[in-house]
Amino acid sequence: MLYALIPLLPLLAFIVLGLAGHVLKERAHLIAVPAVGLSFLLSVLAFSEVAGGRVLDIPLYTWGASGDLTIRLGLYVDQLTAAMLLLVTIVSGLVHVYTIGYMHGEPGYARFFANIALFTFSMLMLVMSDNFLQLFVFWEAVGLCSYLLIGHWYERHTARAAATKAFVVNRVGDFGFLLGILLVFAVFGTLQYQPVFSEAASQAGATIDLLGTFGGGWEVSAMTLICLLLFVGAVGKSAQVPLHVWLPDAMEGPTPISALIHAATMVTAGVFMVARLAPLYNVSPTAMAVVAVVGGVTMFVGATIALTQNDIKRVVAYSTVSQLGYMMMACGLGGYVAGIYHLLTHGAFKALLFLGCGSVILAVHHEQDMRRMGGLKDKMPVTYWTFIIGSLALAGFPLTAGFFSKDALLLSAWNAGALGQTLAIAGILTAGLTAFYSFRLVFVTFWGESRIDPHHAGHVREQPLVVTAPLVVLAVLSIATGYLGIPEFLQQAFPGSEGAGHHGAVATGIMLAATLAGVVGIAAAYVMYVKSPEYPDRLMNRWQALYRGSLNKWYVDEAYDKAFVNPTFELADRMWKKVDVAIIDNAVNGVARGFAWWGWMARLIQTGETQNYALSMTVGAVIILTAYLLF
Amino acid sequence: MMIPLADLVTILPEIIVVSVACLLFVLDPITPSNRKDLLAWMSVAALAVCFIVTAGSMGDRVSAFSDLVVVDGYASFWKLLLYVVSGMTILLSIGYLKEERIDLAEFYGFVLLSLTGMMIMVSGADLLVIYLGIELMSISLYVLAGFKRFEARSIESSAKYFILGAFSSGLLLYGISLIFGAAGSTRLVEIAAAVDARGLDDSLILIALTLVIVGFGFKVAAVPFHMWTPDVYQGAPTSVTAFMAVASKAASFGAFLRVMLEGFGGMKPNWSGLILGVCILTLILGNLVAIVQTNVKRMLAYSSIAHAGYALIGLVVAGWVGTEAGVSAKGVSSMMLYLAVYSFMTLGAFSMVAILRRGGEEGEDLDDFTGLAKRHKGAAFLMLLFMVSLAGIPPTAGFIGKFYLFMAAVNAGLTWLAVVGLIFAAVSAFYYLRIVMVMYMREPSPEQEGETRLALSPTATVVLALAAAGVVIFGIYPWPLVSLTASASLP
Amino acid sequence: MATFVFLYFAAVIVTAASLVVVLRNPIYSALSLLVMFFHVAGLYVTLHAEFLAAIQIIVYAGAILVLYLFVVMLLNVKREERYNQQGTVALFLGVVLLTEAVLLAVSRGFTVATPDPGPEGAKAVGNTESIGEVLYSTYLFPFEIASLILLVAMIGAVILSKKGIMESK
Amino acid sequence: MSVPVEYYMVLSGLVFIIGLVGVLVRKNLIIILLSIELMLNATNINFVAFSSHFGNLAGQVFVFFALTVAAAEVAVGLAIIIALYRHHASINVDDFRLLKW
Amino acid sequence: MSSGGFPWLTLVVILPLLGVAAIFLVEEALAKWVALGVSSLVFLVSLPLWVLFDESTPAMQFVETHQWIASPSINYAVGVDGISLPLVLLTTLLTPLCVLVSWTSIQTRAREFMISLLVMETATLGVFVSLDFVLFYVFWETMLIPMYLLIGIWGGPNRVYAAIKFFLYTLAGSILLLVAIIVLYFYAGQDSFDIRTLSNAEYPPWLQAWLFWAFFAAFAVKVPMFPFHTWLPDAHVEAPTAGSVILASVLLKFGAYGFLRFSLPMLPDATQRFTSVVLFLSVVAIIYGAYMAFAQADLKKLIAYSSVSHMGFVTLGIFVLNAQGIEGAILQMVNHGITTGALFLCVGIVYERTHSREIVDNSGLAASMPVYATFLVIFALSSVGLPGMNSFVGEFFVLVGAFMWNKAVATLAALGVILAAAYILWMLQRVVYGTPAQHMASKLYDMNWCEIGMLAPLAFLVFWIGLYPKPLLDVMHASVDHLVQKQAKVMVVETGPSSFSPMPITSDEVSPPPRLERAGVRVKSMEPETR
Repeated sequence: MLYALIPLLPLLAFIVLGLAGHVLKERAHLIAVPAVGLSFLLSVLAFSEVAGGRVLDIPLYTWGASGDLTIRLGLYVDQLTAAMLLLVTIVSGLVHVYTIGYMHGEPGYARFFANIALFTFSMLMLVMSDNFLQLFVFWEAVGLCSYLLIGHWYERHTARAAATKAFVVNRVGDFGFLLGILLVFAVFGTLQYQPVFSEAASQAGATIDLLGTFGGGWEVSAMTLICLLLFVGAVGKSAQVPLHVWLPDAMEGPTPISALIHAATMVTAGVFMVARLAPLYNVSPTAMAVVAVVGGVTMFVGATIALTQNDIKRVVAYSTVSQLGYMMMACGLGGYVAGIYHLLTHGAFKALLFLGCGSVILAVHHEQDMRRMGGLKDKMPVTYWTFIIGSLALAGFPLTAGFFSKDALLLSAWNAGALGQTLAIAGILTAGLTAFYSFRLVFVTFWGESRIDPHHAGHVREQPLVVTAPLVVLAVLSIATGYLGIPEFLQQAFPGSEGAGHHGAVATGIMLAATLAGVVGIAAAYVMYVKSPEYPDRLMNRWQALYRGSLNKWYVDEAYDKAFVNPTFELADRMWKKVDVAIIDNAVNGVARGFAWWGWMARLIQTGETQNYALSMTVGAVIILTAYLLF
Repeated sequence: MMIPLADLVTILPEIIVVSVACLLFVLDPITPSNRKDLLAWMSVAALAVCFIVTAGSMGDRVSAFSDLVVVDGYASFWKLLLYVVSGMTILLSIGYLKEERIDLAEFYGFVLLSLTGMMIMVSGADLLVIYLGIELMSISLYVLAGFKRFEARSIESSAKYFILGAFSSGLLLYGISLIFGAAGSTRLVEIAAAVDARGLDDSLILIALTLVIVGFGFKVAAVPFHMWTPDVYQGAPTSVTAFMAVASKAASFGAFLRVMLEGFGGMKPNWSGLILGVCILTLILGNLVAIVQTNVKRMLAYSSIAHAGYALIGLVVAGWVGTEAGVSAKGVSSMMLYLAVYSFMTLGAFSMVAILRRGGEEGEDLDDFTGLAKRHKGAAFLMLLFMVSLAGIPPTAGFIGKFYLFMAAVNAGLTWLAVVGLIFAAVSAFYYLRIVMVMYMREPSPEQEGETRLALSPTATVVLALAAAGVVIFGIYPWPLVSLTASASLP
Repeated sequence: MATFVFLYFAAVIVTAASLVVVLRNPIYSALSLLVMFFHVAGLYVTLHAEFLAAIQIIVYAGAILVLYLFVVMLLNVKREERYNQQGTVALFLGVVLLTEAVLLAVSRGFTVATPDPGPEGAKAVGNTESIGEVLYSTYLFPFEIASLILLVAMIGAVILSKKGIMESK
Repeated sequence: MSVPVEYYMVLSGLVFIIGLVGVLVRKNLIIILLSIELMLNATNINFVAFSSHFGNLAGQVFVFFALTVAAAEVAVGLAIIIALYRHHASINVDDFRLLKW
Repeated sequence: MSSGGFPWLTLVVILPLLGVAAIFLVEEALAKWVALGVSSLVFLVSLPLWVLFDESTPAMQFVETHQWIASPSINYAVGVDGISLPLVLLTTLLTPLCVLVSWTSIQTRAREFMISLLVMETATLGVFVSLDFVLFYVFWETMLIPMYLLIGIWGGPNRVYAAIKFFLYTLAGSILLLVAIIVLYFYAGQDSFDIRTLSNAEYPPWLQAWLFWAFFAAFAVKVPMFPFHTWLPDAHVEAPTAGSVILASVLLKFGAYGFLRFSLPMLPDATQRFTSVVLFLSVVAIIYGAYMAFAQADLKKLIAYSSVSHMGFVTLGIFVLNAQGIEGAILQMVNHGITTGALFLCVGIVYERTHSREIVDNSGLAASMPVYATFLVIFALSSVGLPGMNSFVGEFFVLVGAFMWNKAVATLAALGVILAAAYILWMLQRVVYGTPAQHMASKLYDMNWCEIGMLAPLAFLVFWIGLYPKPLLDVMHASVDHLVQKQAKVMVVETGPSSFSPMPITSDEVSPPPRLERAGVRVKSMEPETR
């Protein structure tokens, strides 16, 4: 039960900050940081406990029951969870510290800490879930935190819009997720992981009639359907194509958030979920293939967009999209270990990159356009060097953690048949692109002439220790995680899955190809942005269509606006006016008006002429007599 | 020749009422003008005595005067109701007549004589007696309607009522003459015997029946014989309108039912469908036209037509072919209950119109009720009660009345009739609520604030309180009334 | 013979009745009504209702009609349109009503109750004395009601038409 | 050898309808009242004929009362007409229609 | 059954009326204090119901029966079971809050206002606890009048129209209910209007079909189901805050409660037969309501249309006729009461400041009213159905139930969840986070303790039910199981594939089909090898 404290401590911090935030104000971190720190220590404890192959299962309470559905909440810690726990608590802890400096003096200081504490709690609960419902609950909860934190600077219109967009797009994914959960219950009669996992194989043949309602017959494998529906959720949360659009916009949030939520932890929940539900996915090759392809496409598309972005955070954001694609692809190809391994190393170096960006942004007074930066490397040495390490890891440069994980990933992909090999080649290509854009970022931001607004140019200096210390720690982790034997540790959680072992020539070949691609990418960036800065413009003019497409994110947002957002609003407005008011309500009022109209008509009978009245009586008598005569 | 004492005892209430009425005519000239209220109180006291007498002797069927008069539970029920509403009318009139500057003690005399006519109607066992009762009632009402004879509208209402009343009684009388031809007598029992003997579809009786239905249809204001109602109700002094709408209608229904069931009970198939048609027409027309009225008195007149339609449901049930005796009796008792309940709420509503004054006139326009709730909370609340009850919304007596009627209808297999009735109950809610709306939700204009006032005499307060009590008590605890009507039911 | 007498009376009655409705001048109408009353009285005599015949003349012709004439003279109304707009419809309806009654009678058969052989019937019909007896025994109650009706009519007429009863207040 | 009662009924029916039509068509209030008298007389003819036919007195008694009522109605009716005349200077039915709709 | 004979329910029902009497006696300024005291007392008195309630039995508890009318036998009979208990508590909880929210906003005729409110409480409680159908109807209709007055007197500019529309629409709906009650009485033929007796009687299928639609007319208008919903936006918009709260939280539950209490147990055959129609309308309501909410610029109207959408879930859950669906529906009723009630309270609070309900006038409140913004966000997110909050629980169980019934229905209903997120968040984006409306800036001030005290208990419930719904669910189990079993029995009796039958049932099956089968899942491995 001790481990229940891992999520509960941040929750406690959240409650204290939520209720007493206005009192604590600038001292809010005094509550939040120790809480996360303690969580981290407990996570280490938990990690060491499961390292030996044990699995912790801590039942909490019965959430509710209805009919034959009973839901018990509990914590489940295996190796996968333990690794995630460490990732979350470490990054969260560092971000907490970083925030002290980053958010210093902001009016929403306490609110910010409260929200990240809540996020930490939710994320921890998410990874420790032992059933689908709990997973979903906290899946949404982290989305909520993301929403709140993206909208932290709600005074900015873009922030508000981005927050809403993030939530709604995620909801689209969660729609599938929810249906998937319902289907799990329909098939297995329970939502607890363990019984579902153990029964998954035996349900492989179960089918479901999709057109049953309409009398048709379209039998679909239930397992495939479950996996695909759940994957829709993952697509939303992990910003896979086509639901990736929210993530770059989410950069409107304060940078620590981008690091914590939109790089290291929350967005990886989708990957985590696929890995966690590996026993289900393993049953359905179709679903696996879909996962892999979507991952691959995301990987490539994200990278192509990142090439041309000018907003420093957006570049990193699209690189996140791309990297998430890598992970998803790996999972889809059965390389869960490699995928999660990359998830962990990516957590470290991407958090590092974001925090580095934050440091830069702080230095240049919240300027995010890298065309107005440049020449920062001397003024901000710590930031610069840690950023370089992060970029190298991202580019998969040898000896960094990113190198090992990406290598493992590509290798496991190569081993997964024809589809895997195709995707692996794409992965190698993408690695080149990755290296290019990450170093484009480095060169443009830190090298060359300073293009900073002269007003602020004089104030640019290195950030205080609370900011730089996390950078250094993350830089260390960005390298160290490559040497800690993480894959072997994770292997215990995926007994059936193939390890990312080295297989002689193939392995070496892939390693070399990936490294080569990285080096070429870095070199290209060097040539284009340091040696001959006019070169990009030429390319731009030459490949105008491609450039524009990339710059405008392949117009996905615009397409969505056209296809979904605008029609929804228009349809709503039109339906309200044309259907609800004009037809339905009018019909209702029409009935009333009809009665009144008949009233007006009938009233005219009452002429006031006495003899008309007598006539009416006579008519009555005539009618009665007629009736007698006829019947 | 000797009149048996028993006969006199049987008609003791009638004797009391008539005596007091004559006394009023005599005492009026010699009473100082400031003591004339005493005469009204005397009338009320007489009614109270009658109430005790009738209530005390209520029970078995007693015939008197060579079986021309019958006093049974049915008759007693109506008489009790009539005493109450007449008493309330008189109490209401005490203040009202002064406001209208027509306070003659003769007024009470006419009310009492009219009441006598009604009492005779409901306990007549011979068409002759019933006819004379109708005439006594009607002639008194002609006079009462024109009581405000310096006002054109009052006298016009009186004239219309008279012409049409005389016309309808001509029709009724001709019908009676044909019945006499068919049965050789005008006694209800002998008519029933003749009907039994002649069977259904006898031409002579059918023609007679047509005219009888027209005659009574006129009295109860059933469509298409209703057309006098709005004009007469609107023009007559309000307390008279209340009396007509309540007492005359109740008595007419009482007599109508007795004639149809005791006289023509053997040929139900010949008339129940007819009454059904009349009933539906009445429901529809009364409610529809009431929607568009802006004069409250006239609206209440149409509403009283509509309520006649509801009451007719009871008659339809009682006459519906194929119903057992028990079901038929339920129809009668539900109609009795309905009219009793109707009396309270309608009297209450008209009383409110009577006491609301604008300048020197009656505040009978819808606008005069504007913002009443601001100035006279209690009055507005009572009006709210009456309106809600008229609309048939629980927990008021109006709901109980409708509930029993619809119970009876469904019991007789006339579910659809209940549905029609309820649909128009919903329609009626519209115009009743409009009064509530203007009272509670509209702001009065400044000049209205100055002009309108409540002429609330103590006696009118008593009337309102009684009516409200009836509406509320019979709504919450209707059992006494229900059991009374059940035991007094006709067949 | 009796039939011819009846037909005479009937013809005059119908003619006079029609004239009442058709004539323009109310006085002529009243006079033709008078003619009709007399003939109705005659008819009563043929039916051995001598008492009623007498009353018919005394009350109807003597009192009621005089009252009418009196009012007609008093009000002295000017000449005007006789019929209103619904005249045609009304006439049509009247005809329809009659036709329907006849049709009904024809189609369903038509019987009047058979003579009552009871003790009342045994008495000589039309005997004024027996009418008096019945009125004060069997029909005592209605008789009293009739008195009330007359009372009401009397006082009512005064109330309605006398000037200055209420205006004085 | 008496006249069949049906003859009387036809006669009374005719008179009744004439009276009824008279009420419906004439504008003059007094003539309307006269027409009502026609209707009542038609009734009386019926009663007397039936009474004679049955050989009982009930019909005649009824006529007696009907007559009384007719007299009473005439008294009240004429009073109303006079009152009306005071307001409208007319006894034309068309002229009083303050109350309508 | 452990009421110990103490008339708890009568006390709960009658206390507000005593309060009305008391208000008549005190002076106008004290009226609200009396109302607050009485309604709080009612809440306290209703708490023992929760504590003493026996969860193990589907029978009515705290039953009191007294003869009201002897012929036909109509009783004053009250009692609660697991279906009505939550609603009773919801009502008693919300009424004091309604008094509080009217504390300063109702300036004119405060006495009448409080009287209306308390009469309303009696009527609503009466509806939920009545065990006699006539008594039920009496309360059901009585409620109209105070509500009419609440909207019509203290409402917005177009209040009269809204009040009359509300009154007539709901009255017209319940016309057929009365007839149906009477018809039931005669067909049951036991001289009883007792709901339990009538529920146990059997009615011929053709009659059930008629009665079903008669009930439906009454209940669907109250719910309100599409397309009978148009009174709701008008009524909500024009009503004073307290009126909106009562309307949304309690009144809308009447219809759904009616379905549960009458349609399902009394007319099982017809319910089976027509369930697809109702489900269709429910799904339309969910999506349509959400769409309508998009188009609204008026906060109250937006919430009103969202109510249409949310109540769609309730009817959906009820008519999937399984335990999850029905329990989810009841939960959703309670949750909708809490959440929408709270949202209306929120709107009322800001209306008191800006005197506008337009979103453009009330934008960017987070800056000047942070506490308010927090509460608004909580309730809005609850309305979205965010897990961990109350609404999610209900919606989830409804969806589970619906999914068991028919996958397409559940899918479409789940679509409503996306839309809900979109319109609610869009609203939040403008109201809470938007650019502050300059012309209103001077009028804005954050909530006072009274207002916080109003919303805090609701916020607490939002999370309590969201995180630990078990106690609430446990209360329902016995009653709902009873209800479901009755449906199951009918399902078995029905032989042969009927076009209305929700799923093909082979006639030789004796027990209800196994769960998987019901969900339309065929498990190959389970099938016998030879057929």
